[in-house]
Amino acid sequence: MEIPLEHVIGLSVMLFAIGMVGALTRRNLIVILMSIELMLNAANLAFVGFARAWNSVDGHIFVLMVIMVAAAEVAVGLGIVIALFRNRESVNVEDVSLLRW
Amino acid sequence: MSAPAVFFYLFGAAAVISALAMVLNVRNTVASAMSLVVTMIALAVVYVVLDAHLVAALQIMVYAGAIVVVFLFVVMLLNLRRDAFSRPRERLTKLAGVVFALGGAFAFLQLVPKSLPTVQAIPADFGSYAAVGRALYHDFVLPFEVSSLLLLAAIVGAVVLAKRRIS
Amino acid sequence: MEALLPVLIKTLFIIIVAVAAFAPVITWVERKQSAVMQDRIGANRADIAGITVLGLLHPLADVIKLLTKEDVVPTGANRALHLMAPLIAAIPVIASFGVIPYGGTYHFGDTTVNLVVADLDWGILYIFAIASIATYGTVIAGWASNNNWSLLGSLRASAQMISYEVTMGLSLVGIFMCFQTLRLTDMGVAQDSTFRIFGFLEHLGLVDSIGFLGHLTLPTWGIILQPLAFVLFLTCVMAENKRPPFDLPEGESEIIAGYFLEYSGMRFGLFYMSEFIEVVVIGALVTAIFLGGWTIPWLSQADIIGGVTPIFGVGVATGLCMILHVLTFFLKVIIMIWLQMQIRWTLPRPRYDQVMDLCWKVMLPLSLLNILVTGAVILWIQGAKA
Amino acid sequence: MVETGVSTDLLRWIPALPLLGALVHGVGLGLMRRDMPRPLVIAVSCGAPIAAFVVTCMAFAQMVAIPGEHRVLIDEVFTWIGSGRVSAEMGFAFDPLTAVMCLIVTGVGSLIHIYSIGYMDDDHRDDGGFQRFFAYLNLFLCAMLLLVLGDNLLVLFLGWEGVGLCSYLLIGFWYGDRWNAYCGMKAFVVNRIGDFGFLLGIFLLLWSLGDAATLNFAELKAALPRIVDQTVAVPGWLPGPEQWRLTTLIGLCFFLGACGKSAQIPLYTWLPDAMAGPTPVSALIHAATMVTAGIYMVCRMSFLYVEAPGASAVIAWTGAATALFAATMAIAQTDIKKVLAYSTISQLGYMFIAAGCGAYGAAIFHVGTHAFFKALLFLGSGAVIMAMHHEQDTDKMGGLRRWLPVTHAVFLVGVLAISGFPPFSGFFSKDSILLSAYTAHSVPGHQWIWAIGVITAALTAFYMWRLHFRTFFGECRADHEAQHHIHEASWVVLGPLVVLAVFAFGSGFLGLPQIYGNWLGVPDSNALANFLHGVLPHPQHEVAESTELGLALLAVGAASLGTLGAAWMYVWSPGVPVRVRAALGPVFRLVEHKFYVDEIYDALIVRPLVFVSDRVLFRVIDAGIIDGIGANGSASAVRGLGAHVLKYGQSGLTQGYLITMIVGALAIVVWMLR
Repeated sequence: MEIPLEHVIGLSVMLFAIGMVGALTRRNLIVILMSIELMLNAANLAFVGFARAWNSVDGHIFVLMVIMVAAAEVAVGLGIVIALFRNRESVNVEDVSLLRW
Repeated sequence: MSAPAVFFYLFGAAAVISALAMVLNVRNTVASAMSLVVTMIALAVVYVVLDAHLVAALQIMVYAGAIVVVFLFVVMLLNLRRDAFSRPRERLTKLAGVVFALGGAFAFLQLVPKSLPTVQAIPADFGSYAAVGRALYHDFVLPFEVSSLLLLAAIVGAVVLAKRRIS
Repeated sequence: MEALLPVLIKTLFIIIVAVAAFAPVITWVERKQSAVMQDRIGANRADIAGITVLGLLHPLADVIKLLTKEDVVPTGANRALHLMAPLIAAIPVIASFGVIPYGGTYHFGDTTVNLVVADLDWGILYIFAIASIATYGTVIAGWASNNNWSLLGSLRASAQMISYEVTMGLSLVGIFMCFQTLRLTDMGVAQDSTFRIFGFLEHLGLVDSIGFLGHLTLPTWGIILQPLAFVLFLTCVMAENKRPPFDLPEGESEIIAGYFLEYSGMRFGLFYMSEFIEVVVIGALVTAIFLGGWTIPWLSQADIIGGVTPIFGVGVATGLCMILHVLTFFLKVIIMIWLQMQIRWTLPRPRYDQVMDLCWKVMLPLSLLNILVTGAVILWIQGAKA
Repeated sequence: MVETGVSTDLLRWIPALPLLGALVHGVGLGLMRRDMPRPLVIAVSCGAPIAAFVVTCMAFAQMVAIPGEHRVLIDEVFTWIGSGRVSAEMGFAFDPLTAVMCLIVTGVGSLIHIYSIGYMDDDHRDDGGFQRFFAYLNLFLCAMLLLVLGDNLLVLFLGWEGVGLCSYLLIGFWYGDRWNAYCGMKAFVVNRIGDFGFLLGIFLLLWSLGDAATLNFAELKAALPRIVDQTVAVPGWLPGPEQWRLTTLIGLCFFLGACGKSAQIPLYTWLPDAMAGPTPVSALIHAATMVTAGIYMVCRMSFLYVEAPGASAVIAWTGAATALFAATMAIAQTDIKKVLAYSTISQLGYMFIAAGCGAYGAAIFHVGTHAFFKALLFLGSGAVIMAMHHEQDTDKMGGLRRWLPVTHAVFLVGVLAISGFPPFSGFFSKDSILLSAYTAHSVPGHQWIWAIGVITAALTAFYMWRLHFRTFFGECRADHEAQHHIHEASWVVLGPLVVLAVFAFGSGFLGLPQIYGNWLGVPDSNALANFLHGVLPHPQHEVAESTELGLALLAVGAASLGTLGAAWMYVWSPGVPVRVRAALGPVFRLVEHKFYVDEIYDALIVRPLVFVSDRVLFRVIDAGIIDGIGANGSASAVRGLGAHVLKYGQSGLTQGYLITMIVGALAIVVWMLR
């Protein structure tokens, strides 16, 4: 293993930051969801990196759990997007502000 | 530099570039999704380099093979040809988002490396389906079982949300 | 890096045999077989200087025709994705050959030869992963064409493919439990033996001795240990391939040609070829998992080498064995291809909802039941052993 | 365990059987929402105490078979509370003291259960009254048995509270009348005051024992020498020296509990009102068993009181005061059950005299004989009340012996017994108490206590005979219609009466003093005292036979005096009472109104308490501060905050929320990396 953990975590942080920028700045709900997936992936990468560094497969278990949560999140999230689109003809996150004061 | 390292940096860079492409492509949602797929696959290669074979396979199977396909499916179902929104958005939020994300990342990269452990030696079967499975079905069997409940709830929720109400 | 050369040789071999040789021939086989089944003559026109060779020159003519046709990109289409889609469809299919063994492991003195490009520990997971990537080809193709029929085809394809992937994975769990491995070469080795049909009577202590019945044996092939899994898996991979009777994404009578409606020339050819290559892949995969792979029933590798060595020496014996195995493997693949052709030309295309119902309401429960029963039987046998 | 006994699984069944009966009834009523058929109710509810009685007899036989001084059966069921140094077992011990109590409780209890079948027969309310009554009665029996069987203070306390609860439930059994419900509440609240003292005693004991803290009686007994010499400083307004012996303080705390449960001054006021319950309840709970729990407890803790002479003196004097005071009040009562209630208080006073004078055996002896004759009197009065169609006022009775010969006969036995005529049981038990008071040199003024006892004996004879004459002799004062319906009760009612009458007559011979035994040629005639010898401390002093005989003669003379007075006033010259009443005037009114004690309590304690509770605790603290500022105030503060300030955080911008979340997460990360 010649790849230092710093580089793995660095890559993870970069991906996470990119995902966060996407989640914070894009208006398309679907893209926001994809950005969140990207953030989850960044977390997974960190888990895998740490698992490798500490010689423990627990990190891999966590990744499996995260993947599972991501699948559930996408199922529900996209269900919401479809319901939203059906009601408002839009997937623009700024159109969803009905509960604004 | 050895082959694994080459793969790591090559596909790490690919992941970053495709992630940027996903976020910065404001015209085409499908292209964003395809960029995300590329990120996923690149990450899968990185996982292989990091000896996480099972995770790599599942990464492609679940993320690339199912999750992003569902994204694409929804985009097509809603027939979102152009990702063009008329109203100008709140610029402050946008700015704050970029600042926080990049500032946080920068701070993290400054702070984290100081406290990282050194990489240990690993057994030959590290990350194989056998090793992960052993952990999953022995030590983590309860979380594993409970996660099935979460998935069930997600299935029911998705069906209820997306089902057309028949009046 | 010293291992690179054998890998290259093996890769070239499989590509030449499976992609370059098998696939074109299969197009001819399909025409001829359908003709036979429908009481026609079939392709017989293409000739070089009057020699038709039973129409075997047709694939050649097709290739030339496709290569010379205009490559149309429709107005309003997403050009990059449109051009990329056929490649995304074709490459994973070809990459699947990487882990499929077409022969066992042979020892020539110090040199060890194993006839598989990449002997991955998680070989079947690799196949699953690759198969899930292939979905993008069709999905992107339909989207990028900017055509409603194509889009409908894509929608159908994506839903159908991810649905059948679930059952495909679950149907093989019983096999994993039987062979206790995900490595395809290990599965081949595991199938290179026999079991006594009535041995379980003795094993479970139901009778003291089974007498002459003990001579009745069967090969430990997947299809014999897991017949239901075989049916489920074959159905699923054929549905993945989107050939009739699962050709809903094309559905000529409903949505013209579905996702590749707007393709022409060699890009259309790539879609077309990838289907036929996948037929070969399916044949090879089913052979490797269910039909004993390269093994010869009732004649294990040790038997062959042991039997021939006294006459020709160990080197020749091993080589002979290797050649026999490779031939056996491809013979089985050919049988499986023939079976797929039979199915393709026998069954009509069902309605789309029927296809989805078959997956979610019939095959998925059956695959789960198969896992349950397999697990119960294995536990029972282990309990009897203990 | 300090003192090990013979282990057995038998004891747990004694309280368990009545509990089972109560559960069957309760679950039947609660779940099925309808009455079970009466024969089934009767079978279950009467079967339970009879079975418990049989088990008790078996345990008794088993215990008697044990050789040696310390005869005790032990049944540790499970560890109820295990908390560091102190642990409380759900454990039972069966020694001679418990045996006597257990036999009384299950024996008299069984008879009263049978009697209740007849007494409650006309209860046809639609709230499952009949079954409910027996459920309560069985539950009471279970609690009472826990009380006497428990081998530690906590189980005893559990039974103590359990009998209090059942008493409350049964006093207010006919809750349709608000007065009955009020009486139940009064009994409960007054008992709580006593329980407070009891709990203080337990805590003091636990605290003072330190490392040796325990609740088990045997262990307490062994550990007691550790604290015998300790003293505590007490507030200056308390009488006596500035430093009290710790044992005295603890003993007084326990005695406060006993005061509440056994209706002694100052906490006796609940018992007369407890007569609002059905008569079998009065007989079982408020005469025979529950009210003697205080005596039992003092006897159980006798090892402590031996070391607390101050507390013992207080007990003796309280008992004497109560005996006299209650007897005077009983004189002027016309309600048949009220007379018996005050009589009970007075007799309990006798028992405390004995306990205070160190004659614990005599106290338990009187508990036993009193259980029989007082149960007999109550049940007899119940038979009268049934005959008179729930008329309890003796002003409307008279001459009943004509219609109720059997009842009259058994009632007469009871009156003779309580008046202390030889050879009825009351004579022997009362006599031994008076003897103990006479000889108890450790109690200051013990002669005066003896004198009070003799006067009370005369008063007792007077009011009991008064009651008897007014009920069974003379002309019937009920109206003609009512007279027409007077009839003797069924044998379900009379049977238990006859059995009790036999015991009321004969139970005294169980504790026959040796001097009479010598006459009859019986060696060791005082069987009860010998039986209890190993458990209870006993007075050492000897008196001359002549003194003993003289004292007995004096007591009998006093009783005869009272009897003759009653006969003179109510049989021979019926005009005398009116003249006496006129002559005494205000004094008589004072007695008739029970010395206005209830009114004084009401004015001094209840009203101020109610005032403080209502005006200060309820209106100011509860409604004003807790509800107003606490609950409603915080709610309206949150609402106002949300309506005017926090709502602007609800921007409707999903990504704004996301930023907030990220800022929070970053803050946490920074704080952790700090």
